[in-house]
Amino acid sequence: MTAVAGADTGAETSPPVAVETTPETGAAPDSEFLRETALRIRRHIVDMCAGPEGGHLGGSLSSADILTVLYFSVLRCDPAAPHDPARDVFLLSKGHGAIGLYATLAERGYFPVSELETYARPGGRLMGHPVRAVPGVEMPTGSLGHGLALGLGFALSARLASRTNRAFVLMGDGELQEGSCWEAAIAASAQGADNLVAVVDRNGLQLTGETEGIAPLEPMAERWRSFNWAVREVDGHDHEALREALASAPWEPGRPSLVVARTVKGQGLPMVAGKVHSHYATLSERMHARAVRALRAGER
Amino acid sequence: MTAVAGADTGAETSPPVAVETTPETGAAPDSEFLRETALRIRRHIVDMCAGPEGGHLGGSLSSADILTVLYFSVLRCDPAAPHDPARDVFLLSKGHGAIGLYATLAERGYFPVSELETYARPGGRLMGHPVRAVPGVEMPTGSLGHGLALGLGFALSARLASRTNRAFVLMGDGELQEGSCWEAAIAASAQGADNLVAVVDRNGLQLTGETEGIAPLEPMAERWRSFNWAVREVDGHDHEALREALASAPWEPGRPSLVVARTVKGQGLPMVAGKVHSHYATLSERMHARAVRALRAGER
Amino acid sequence: MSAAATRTVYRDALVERMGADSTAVCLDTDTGLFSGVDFGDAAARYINLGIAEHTLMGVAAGMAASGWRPYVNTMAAFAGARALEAVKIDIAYNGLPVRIMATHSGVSAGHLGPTHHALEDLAVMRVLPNMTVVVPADGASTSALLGQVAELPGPVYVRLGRKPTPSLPEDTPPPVLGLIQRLRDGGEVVLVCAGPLPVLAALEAAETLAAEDGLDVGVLHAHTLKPFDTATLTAATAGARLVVTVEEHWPAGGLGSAVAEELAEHAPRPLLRIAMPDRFVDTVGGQERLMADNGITAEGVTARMRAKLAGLAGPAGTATVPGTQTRPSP
Amino acid sequence: MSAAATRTVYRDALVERMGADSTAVCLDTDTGLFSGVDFGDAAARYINLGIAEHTLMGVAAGMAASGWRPYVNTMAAFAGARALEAVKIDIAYNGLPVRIMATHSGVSAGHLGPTHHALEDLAVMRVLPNMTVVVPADGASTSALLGQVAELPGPVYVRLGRKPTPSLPEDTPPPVLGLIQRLRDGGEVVLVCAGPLPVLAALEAAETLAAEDGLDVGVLHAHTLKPFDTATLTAATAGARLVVTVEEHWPAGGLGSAVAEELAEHAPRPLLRIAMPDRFVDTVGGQERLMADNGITAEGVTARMRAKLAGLAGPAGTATVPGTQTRPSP
Ligand SMILES: Cc1ncc(C[n+]2csc(CCOP(=O)(O)OP(=O)(O)O)c2C)c(N)n1
Ligand SMILES: Cc1ncc(C[n+]2csc(CCOP(=O)(O)OP(=O)(O)O)c2C)c(N)n1
Ligand SMILES: [Mg+2]
Ligand SMILES: [Mg+2]
Repeated sequence: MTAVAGADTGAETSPPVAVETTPETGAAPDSEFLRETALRIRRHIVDMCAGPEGGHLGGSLSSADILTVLYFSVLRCDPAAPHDPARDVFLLSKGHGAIGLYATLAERGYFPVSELETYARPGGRLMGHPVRAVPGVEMPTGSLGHGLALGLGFALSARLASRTNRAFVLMGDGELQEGSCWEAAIAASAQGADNLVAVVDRNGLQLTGETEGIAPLEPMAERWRSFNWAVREVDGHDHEALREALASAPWEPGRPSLVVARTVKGQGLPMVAGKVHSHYATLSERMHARAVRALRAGER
Repeated sequence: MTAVAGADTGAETSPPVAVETTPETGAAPDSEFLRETALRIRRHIVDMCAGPEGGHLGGSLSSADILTVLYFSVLRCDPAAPHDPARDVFLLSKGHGAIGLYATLAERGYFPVSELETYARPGGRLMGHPVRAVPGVEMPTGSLGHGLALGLGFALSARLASRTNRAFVLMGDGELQEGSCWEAAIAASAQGADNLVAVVDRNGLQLTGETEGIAPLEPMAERWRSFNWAVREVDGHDHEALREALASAPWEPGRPSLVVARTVKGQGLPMVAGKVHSHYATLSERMHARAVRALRAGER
Repeated sequence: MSAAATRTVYRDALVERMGADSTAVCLDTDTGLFSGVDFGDAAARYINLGIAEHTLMGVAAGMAASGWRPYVNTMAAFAGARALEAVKIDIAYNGLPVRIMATHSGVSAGHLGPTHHALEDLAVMRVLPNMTVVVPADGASTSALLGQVAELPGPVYVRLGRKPTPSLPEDTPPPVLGLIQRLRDGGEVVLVCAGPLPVLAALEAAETLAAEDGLDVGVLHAHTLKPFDTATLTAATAGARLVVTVEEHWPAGGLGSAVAEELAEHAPRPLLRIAMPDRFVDTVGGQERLMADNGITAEGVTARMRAKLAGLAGPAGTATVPGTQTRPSP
Repeated sequence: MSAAATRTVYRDALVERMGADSTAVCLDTDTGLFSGVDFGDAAARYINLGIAEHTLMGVAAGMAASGWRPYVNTMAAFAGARALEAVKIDIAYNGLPVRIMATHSGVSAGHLGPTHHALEDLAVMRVLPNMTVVVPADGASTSALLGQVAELPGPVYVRLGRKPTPSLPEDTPPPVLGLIQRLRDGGEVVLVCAGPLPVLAALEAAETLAAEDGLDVGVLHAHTLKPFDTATLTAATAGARLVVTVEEHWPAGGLGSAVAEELAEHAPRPLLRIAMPDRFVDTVGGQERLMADNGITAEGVTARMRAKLAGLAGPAGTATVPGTQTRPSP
């Protein structure tokens, strides 16, 4: 609850570089490394959903590859200097995907992987939605529709300080029913904030059903284009495609970038994949074991 | 502040018909009649801006033709039965255009034209933004971004009661920077509310400058189309074009309708037309006289 | 002790109501509360607007102005904060009969954290003219109050929880909207409370203080925060040495403030306000634990009351409420 | 008596501040307050985000978290109601140094009506943890308080007006943030007030009651509503027969509630809360008239105080505050 230490208003620091090396090996993060990392993240997600309160399973799984690619081959960030003013900033606007973010941050070295066991357990700091007490979490989210405006704030901050760092924001597709997303979208393109990159986790499902059945969001890409954003659509589980799109942003000078990441809610777990009830799950021991087997099988 | 009397939930009443006759003559509202009415409305607007508090001159003048056409040849409404459940409902989402609405309601017979002199004067009921104490005002507006959701509420009410009446909502273009407009737009098309008709007073200006300079709204028509609305663009000062578009809505079954009315802020007064400072004016006696002359000259 | 979640009790009551009242409408925002619910013939009157809380309030206002009676569904944090301006202008100003059914109030969202907690909602709703503000304490009071709420001509805010909370004692009579309910007689020290865990904590604290400290302790259940029942409060506290409020809310503007306002204006009394501390709650835990961490348990209430009573009793046994002894006789 | 609009005083002060503090940023929402203003070298730090109040608060939070000091500009109704959730979560929860500069507060928007009035903002801002809530009373106090606000490490809500209002007496010293300012000594009856017209009404009422009724009347200027200066309040009211609050706000949750809370907990005293009545103000008029219509003038305050004092004095001249006479000695 304390403000971030140190003013980020122009001091000269050498920017951290994106992980072009895997944390462990020093080698370039090849597809194998990313795949294994994403699998570990999914495994953590499943583990946390077997904890006392369960968790937002489906949306965390659908985001897992996006988070993996962001934190392991796109973001210029350094767990040892989480407040470095030159860092790229990431905001989980769909804050209910917290367990996916925690798993990613732990794997990336922001805090020990063992701490994931404390998720939703009294005494710990890993709450159901991200809070700033958790190393690597930039802003508390969880109420849908806040991330894009926050991201724009970070993006404008960097520009005012003549820095080249970027702000990345991950939104849910159902989240886009909130007007605040479009309000921020208008302001972002108006400000020409091309250091702002948003990703929509387009899994087609929200809490109670299909987005297109409840309040349609298609034609999604056209919507964003008509709001003067640069838009690309990718397979949200294809690491190379995600990396290519995210790392190369901005694609059009003066325009913020939007990646429509086509995903499957619950990706990796056939028993829930694409199903609306994947949204929140408390896994019994038996279900958890089945889920772990399914993850392993899927990866082979 | 009392709720509207009488439940509007299905009672059989014969719907009021649109004014196919002029209130005065019994003849069809020909173009001459509409032109004269619009001129009278503009004159009232100018008069009110010479009152103690001045008024929202530019945006009221840009809406004058839209309001004229709506109230004199499109809306099924009856000043003698302002709460008739079968009426078409109109909401001035850009509530700061109140003086234009008051002028129109008075001309249409909701209250005496002489009452317009009480605008912004203590003891009267004509406030700077519309309140329900004024006959014909359906809902208080003035905070931008409320009208579309309210209109959707009326539209869904009619549908639930198996009525064919429609809800019309007039928005400002700057108003569309509010996320709540887009939130309601999503919900409206999702609900297939084709008895909802929105008009954007596209005068290109907001309070401090050009919309496209502050927070661009183009491509406007594409935006609305991508939100699954049926869209038509018309000259917002061409009565026949407005009437054709408004009267024929819905144009596509299952879709709400959006009219982009291309207007000039301050239309009718060359000294302010198209100028940002037309937004709010307190006219001196001299300026008022000049404005009255200009209105007359323009009409000839 | 039985337990129920006030939100599921409400849900079931609404399904019934929708059948009985053909003007009742259920407006939803993808909450999930109605997943699998069968509204039967009333199904057309259930509308899921998507994740759109401002729109929810605006649509409800439009429908209420057209004669419908909308029950709008969202979390307390989104009703009282996200959509506040639509509640203020579209609903409260017009005095329209919208029922704002707010779940996940207080810290009932537990580990979901500050974005999902609502410890400001009573302050926010209480300040709005025309608003009736209701805080049921368990399943039975939820049912009883909902039946009365249904008939109100104006807007109502109903504060509901998330998970089951224990019921009030079985012999508790149904509350009457607008009237403070005396749960326990006693006039020396009077507890005023609202919400599931505060009411239970207050009842138990009263018992303890009566048994162990020989005090005559009353408990008032102030389920209707607005309009506030001044008459019962002032009558029941007329002879009290101390009045104590217990609530699941931040300190400013909620029940404690309502009681402070009433007492100060009508019958000044020493007051102890027990509320959630003035900070965001971002430790992990369920509702009960988060409240316990912050002293809202029978033991916490008892201890704070004892300390306050000890402070009130001066060295010579005279009142030392600052200033009272120097009050000039008029 | 001179007059100034607190919002234009703020605007001019901000232009200076932007020059002096290279971390200060001015975020606007098409308010028009800065039309024609020349920020000079600081021009890049003025950003008009369009008509987008939620976005405003989110952007401000992101910038504050990055080390900037944003001054955000909108009307009080849109800061406290439309964008409340962003204020709550993005700004208050994070304790970020955003300065919320809210114009058109109270009924200063006059004939613009209920959508533009903000009679709920103090309740709403006061309930939020980490928030500092400031209500300047004239141009001079605006300048003085802004200088102090600039240094605060956390969020601040500053309540400003629209049109010029009369200045406080020329010899009034500059207020100190967080401390109640004694504008007039007197301990028998103590007025506590905030905001331009209430302070002036209180000062004049005090004069009248001293001159005509021979009362010893004090006036406290409570410009900082949060954190509240309990020590000065309780000290200054220790011997008071009556405490009176005067404010431009609805009755629940504002200054009157803050004082009621403090008094009831620390030093119970009879209290009269003078506020705008609990209804939307939709009669036509300017700020002064709308307040006068609702009794917030020197005469109105004087009359209500006389009536209250008469009620307090019992038949035999003893206190008849309900219950006081029956208070059992502990
Ligand atoms: C403002 C707000 N309204 C409602 C919710 C409750 N909620 C949490 S997740 C969710 C569904 C979100 O759907 P989507 O954005 O598609 O997420 P995903 O499918 O990726 O899980 C809802 C309604 C919320 N967190 N915030
Ligand atoms: C929520 C809200 N924010 C700000 C304002 C202040 N305001 C009144 S009119 C206006 C400009 C509106 O521009 P536009 O919608 O284009 O109206 P028009 O040009 O038709 O007058 C603004 C910012 C408001 N009334 N409501
Ligand atoms: Mg989704
Ligand atoms: Mg415009």
